[in-house]
Amino acid sequence: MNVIFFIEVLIGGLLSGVMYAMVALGFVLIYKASGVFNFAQGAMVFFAAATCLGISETLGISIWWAILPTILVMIALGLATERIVLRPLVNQNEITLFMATIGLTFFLEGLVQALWGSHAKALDLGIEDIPLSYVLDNYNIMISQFDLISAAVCALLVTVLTLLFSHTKTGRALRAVADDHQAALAVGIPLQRVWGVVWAVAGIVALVAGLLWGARNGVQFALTFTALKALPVLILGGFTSVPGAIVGGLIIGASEKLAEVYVGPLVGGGIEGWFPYVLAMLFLLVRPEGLFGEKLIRRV
Amino acid sequence: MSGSSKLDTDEVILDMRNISLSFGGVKSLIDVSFDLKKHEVRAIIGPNGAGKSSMINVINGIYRPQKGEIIYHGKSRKSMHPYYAASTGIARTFQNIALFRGMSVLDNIMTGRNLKMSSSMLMQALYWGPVQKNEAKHRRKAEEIIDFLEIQHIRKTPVNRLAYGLQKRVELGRALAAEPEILLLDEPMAGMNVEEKQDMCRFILDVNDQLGTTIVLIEHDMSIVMELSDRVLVLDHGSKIADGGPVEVRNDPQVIKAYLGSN
Amino acid sequence: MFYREAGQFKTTYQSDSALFPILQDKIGVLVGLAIFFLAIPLVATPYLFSAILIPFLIFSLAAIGLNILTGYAGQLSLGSAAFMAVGAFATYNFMLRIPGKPILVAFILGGISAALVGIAFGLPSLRIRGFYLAVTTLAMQFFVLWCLTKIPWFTNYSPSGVIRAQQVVILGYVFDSQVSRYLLTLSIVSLMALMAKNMVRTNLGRSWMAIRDMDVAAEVIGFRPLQTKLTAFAISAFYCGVAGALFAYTYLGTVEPEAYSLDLSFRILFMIIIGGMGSILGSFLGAAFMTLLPIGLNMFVHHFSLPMTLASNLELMTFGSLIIFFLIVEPHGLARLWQIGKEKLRLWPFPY
Amino acid sequence: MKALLEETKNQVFPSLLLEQAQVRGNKPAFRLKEFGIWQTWTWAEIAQEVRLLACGLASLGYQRGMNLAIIGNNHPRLYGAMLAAQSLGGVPVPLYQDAPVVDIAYALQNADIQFALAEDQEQVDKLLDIRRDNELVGTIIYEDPKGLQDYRDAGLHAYDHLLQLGCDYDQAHPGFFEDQIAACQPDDISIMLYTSGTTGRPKGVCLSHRAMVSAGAGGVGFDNLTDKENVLSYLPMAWAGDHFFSYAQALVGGFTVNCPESPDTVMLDLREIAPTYYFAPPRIFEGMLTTVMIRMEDASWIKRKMFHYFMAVAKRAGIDILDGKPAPLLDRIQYAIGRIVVFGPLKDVLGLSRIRVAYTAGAAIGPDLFRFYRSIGVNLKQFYGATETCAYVCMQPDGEVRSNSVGVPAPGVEVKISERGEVIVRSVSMLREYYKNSEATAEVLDEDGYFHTGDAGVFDADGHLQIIDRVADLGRTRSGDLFAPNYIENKLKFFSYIKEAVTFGDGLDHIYAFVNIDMEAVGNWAERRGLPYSGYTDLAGKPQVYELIAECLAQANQDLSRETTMAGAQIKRFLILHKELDPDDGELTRTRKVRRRFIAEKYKVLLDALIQGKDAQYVETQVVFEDGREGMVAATLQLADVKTFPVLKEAA
Repeated sequence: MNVIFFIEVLIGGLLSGVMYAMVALGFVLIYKASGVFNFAQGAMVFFAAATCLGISETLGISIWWAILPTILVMIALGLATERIVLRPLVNQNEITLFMATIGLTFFLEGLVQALWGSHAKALDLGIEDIPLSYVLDNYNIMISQFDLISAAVCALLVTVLTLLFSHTKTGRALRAVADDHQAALAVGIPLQRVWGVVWAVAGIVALVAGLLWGARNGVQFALTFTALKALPVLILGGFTSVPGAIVGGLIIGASEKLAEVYVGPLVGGGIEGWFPYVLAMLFLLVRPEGLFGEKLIRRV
Repeated sequence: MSGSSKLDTDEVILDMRNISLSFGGVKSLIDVSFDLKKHEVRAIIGPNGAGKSSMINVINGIYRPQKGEIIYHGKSRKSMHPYYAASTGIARTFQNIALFRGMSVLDNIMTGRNLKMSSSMLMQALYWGPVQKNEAKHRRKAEEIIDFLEIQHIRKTPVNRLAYGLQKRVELGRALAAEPEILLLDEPMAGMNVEEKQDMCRFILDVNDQLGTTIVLIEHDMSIVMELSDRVLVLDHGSKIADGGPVEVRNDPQVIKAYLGSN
Repeated sequence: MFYREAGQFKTTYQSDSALFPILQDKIGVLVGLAIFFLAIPLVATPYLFSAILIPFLIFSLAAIGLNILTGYAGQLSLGSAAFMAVGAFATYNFMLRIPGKPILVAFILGGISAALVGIAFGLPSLRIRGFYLAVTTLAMQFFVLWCLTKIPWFTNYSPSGVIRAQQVVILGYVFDSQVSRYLLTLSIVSLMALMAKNMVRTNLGRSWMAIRDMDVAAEVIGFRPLQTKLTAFAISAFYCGVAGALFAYTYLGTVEPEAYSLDLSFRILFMIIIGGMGSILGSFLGAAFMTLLPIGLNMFVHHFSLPMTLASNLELMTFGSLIIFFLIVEPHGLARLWQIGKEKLRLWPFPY
Repeated sequence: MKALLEETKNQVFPSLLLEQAQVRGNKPAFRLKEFGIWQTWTWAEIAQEVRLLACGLASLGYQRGMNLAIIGNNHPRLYGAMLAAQSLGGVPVPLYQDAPVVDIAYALQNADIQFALAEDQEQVDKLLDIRRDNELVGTIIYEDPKGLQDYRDAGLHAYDHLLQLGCDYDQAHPGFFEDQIAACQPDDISIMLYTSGTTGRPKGVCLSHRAMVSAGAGGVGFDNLTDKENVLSYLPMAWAGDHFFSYAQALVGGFTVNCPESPDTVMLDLREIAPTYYFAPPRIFEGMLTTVMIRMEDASWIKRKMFHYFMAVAKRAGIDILDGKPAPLLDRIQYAIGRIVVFGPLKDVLGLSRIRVAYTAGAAIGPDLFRFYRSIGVNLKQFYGATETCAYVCMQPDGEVRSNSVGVPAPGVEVKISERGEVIVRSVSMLREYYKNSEATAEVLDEDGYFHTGDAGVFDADGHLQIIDRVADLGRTRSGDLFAPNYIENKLKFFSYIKEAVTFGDGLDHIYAFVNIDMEAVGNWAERRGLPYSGYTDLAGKPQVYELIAECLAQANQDLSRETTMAGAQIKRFLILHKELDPDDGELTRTRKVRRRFIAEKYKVLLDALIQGKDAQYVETQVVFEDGREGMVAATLQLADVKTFPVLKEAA
């Protein structure tokens, strides 16, 4: 078979994996901090993108200018969610919290479409999705400039976050909380505030993801399903590890593309939809705590 | 009523040999051996974190020891399995109440009967005659235990509405419902007031000499240990520091040291 | 206040653990059944049957199924719709490929097929818990739908992937009128609801709840975790499977795999959250609520002549907020509210 | 009812049992709440069990003329044991299960008991240490084996083992059982009941089959009761009232007798069974009412409004409607609604919804209390009787029910008022004698065969008997006013805040009272006022409580002032006792009658202090705690005055 083609697919996969990673990142942040598996992350992505687009359209400003107000909106959303949904449910078991976020998902989906309409819209960041001429010329490999840039953005985002969490007070608080809620409370860390912050940050991450996905596939309801794509990523990477999210994202992205290309035809194609899950499931059976997650011992 | 008089036989029914258990480097039990004689009340005492609960968890197979062997029913095995333990007559209560919170007292106790119940899924779905009779038969058993533990008045109360002491009692009831040969009690009197403790003592003794159940008991209150137990195993930081009759154990210098040292 | 329990003493355990130990409840249920079996068929319009009653019953059945798995056995599942799909398409193929097979048998076989799928995807439940498990059920949701769309054999090579359910005929009687379909559905649902009730009040149900409430203790008292969970998966899937079949045969008539999308799974989950986890009655209440609410919203939107799209978005938002509301305020759903009201009546005029 | 009296004239209880087993063999005779359900004995089953039991006893050497002590909570098998003993021509002697060991020991001694049937370990232990120091109760049968497995004492038999013996014996001696019953004569002694007399040692009242049976027949006939009746037997088996209702009447009428699961579940069991024929002393009805009121206090205001509204309706019309007397249509309509939303549910929750006839006796009942139950449609009536008369003297016929009388002489009973104002009675249903106590017998039975009840009473205009007091207790103040302590005490006890009262005045210048407050009612009252208290003694000492009680007493005085005979005897001063009067301390009888003389002795300091007009008095008293330990309680009590009222002659 054709190596070039293989590499193309691989790189394409990896790059799109980066985008999964981005969504996964949102999950990990929230899960780490509050033990909540935020099913609504995907809805937030959709919400962010649509809002940003909506703002720029209604105000007739460029998408880039619309980002700022959208960030504020996302922060508000994050804080509101913490206040209205999570705080009353504190100390509930994870399933309940999970189901609550499903509820949140529906709410956001409804809200965003009520606000900005249900039809798909194109979102133009002004980055053309053309192959990098340099690589194409010299190695005859097609690499989407867009994907590359989004990968870069993602990398940037991760570094920023890492710095944020290692060098700011809130960041350290967050890590403490992630390690042990009770202890964190004991030393007087305001859980609620930390959670609020985390949800806000997750909102911003969602925005970035939303813009990139939106620019690629258009801003539409389907965006919410990117979240579902992130689930296998998390299972691979483990719910509590940022690097896990990245690596997991890459693996899923690459494997699903490869599978689609090389296995798909044999079974009538369209396996992208479920392949990652089945992969994740098999993986679960072997290592329930994920690649980077820490092993849990059942104490009695 | 208690006391060694009733130790009619010296038959060893469970023999734990050189048990060692650790969690990711943290040593919880270090080469502990002890045996269990038929019909005795065997107390396990020791400061917090001495490995008492771990030992019980090893006995009924929740934890698998890294080293050591367990000789039970004449067979030697590396570790127990919870289901096997249950089906061969080992029942237990937990240090922190582990009742089925969503169920009534009666249902909790009925669960103790499950190994003795046998009817197919479909039969239960159709609530066929035999199933009804079966349920009724075991209900009667459960009721006898309810009567024995004097909890008739809360029979149909959801357990999560009960006071702590009563919950402990119900948990004992659930274990008894399995008509166990060996009963493992992990701090059955923790957090109880004086009269609740007295009741619990009474129940444990009655179980021991009316049903002839062998009892392993973790308890902090020395006076209770003295009153109830025939033999006492003392653990400290995972290893055995004494084993014998209540009195001799109490006077054992090492034990005294361990206790004084611990708090 | 209408309860008169004095003098209703029990002299046998059978009567004490009867389905409805209180006389007034028995009467109430019988009246209810009479209304559904006799009164409604006389008065209801075809619209009422096709738009409300039949779907309500079918959703109730599916909700019971999910409730067995999630409410009683505590295993969260996002794949109920997939089970329904399996049930529907299995029934279709049994009918298709074994001519002259009685439809009821086909329904049962459909349910069984769903149960097998359920067992297969329930296997991981031994090792993984909580939403990890939810994810595997999600995987199943996608996987099953993909199979049904991608493997033409299932849809009998229908180009559009849409299947036309065969006519429902029992002992020569053709169920073509709405009333007859309603009655058929009602009978099946009532029967299976009764069976579910029996299961949850016998040892089987206790094993599920034990696993749900405290798995370690359950294992220690002698319940085999895997076996218990798998029975829950199997039975749950069976119920969903039959519901799915009815969905195709007595409700829609023609279905495509997409009818059993993730969205349907979620709706059924919502039904048991709103109706009440771990309650058969709750399954019905939840189903009723989820069937009526959209209609109500539509009327509302119509009444104020708002854009039609708003209705569906409003629906999403209402569902979403209701879920959150119930999880926060009354995690045991409408069933609990019902129960509280009943208690009040039983103690009337006293507060306790 | 004549007919019934006729056909039972020559019956003995065992023959009644066989008859019931014949007539309604598979109808329930006894039920017992055990293991969560009502275990049932049909008439045939109980008859069979009695047969085996009798044979078993016989095989252990129990013979005609022997006594059989029976001690335990109400239990079908214990009633069965009575029948078994009677079938063998023996005499069952039920004893108060909660009596102190000394009392039990005395009874065993007095009736030289060789055979005893004990309910459980607790009772067996009592019997065992009684027999340790004498030759009594060689044979003890226990019903509940729990905890008794490894008792090795001689002559100890499990009930089931006894049945086994009986089975063998029955086979060995066919017809034995029947012959034994045939040999029973109506005039044989059927039962011996110990009266916990207000004074002196308890006396064993010997009652013949004829006496008890005809009393039962009379009672059944009087309210034409049928075999549909359900009764709840929860009062001590040793008490005449229970024997009359749950045994004599049940065996004559073929009722179903239901025994509660345990003494502390009585109210629950009452609700489950919902008896059709119910007996309870006033204090129980009072307790029910108190809980009703307290629970309603906590109800939402709308419910409270509704409740009080309909209770008002009931007060207006309820009793007339119950008695089938004319009542305004509007009231009838409102009452009908009330029946649906209040009375019905209320009675249901209390377990009174199926009652056809309910009786109360043993003490005077407060008019308000009495009216409450009748007004919500419970046909509550009073009767009058004594152990010596099979608890069978006067009864209130339907429609002629009032709170201050005890009704008309029951069928076959002749009632007179002696010249010294004492109620004297003659009928079949009277004691043969006090067991081995002829002079005591002579005191109460005069040569014309009248039994002297010791109660002072009068017949009112329409022939209803009114009981004023014990003749013995009647006294006069120095100023010569008639002083009827019980009469006054009852008036006081009708206040929900007052649980017990003891008055003194005979030969004194004024009337003085000791009061026990009702912990539940006063406690509740205090809580609603945010008045903190640690326990009875503390609460009893509160000045606010003193005021509360003083008001009650003043009110009582006002009532008294309206009555010609009693007007002079108003309460001058009182105190609230620092401890609750308690049978275990000998201050009350087992039936909770006050032992006035005893108390006067015990608390002499307090009484004197009252008389001397002191404001406070220190006192120390011996008490027996729950667990039998003895100890001292000490307290300084306040003494307070009560408002008295001028005698209103014109009111007479």
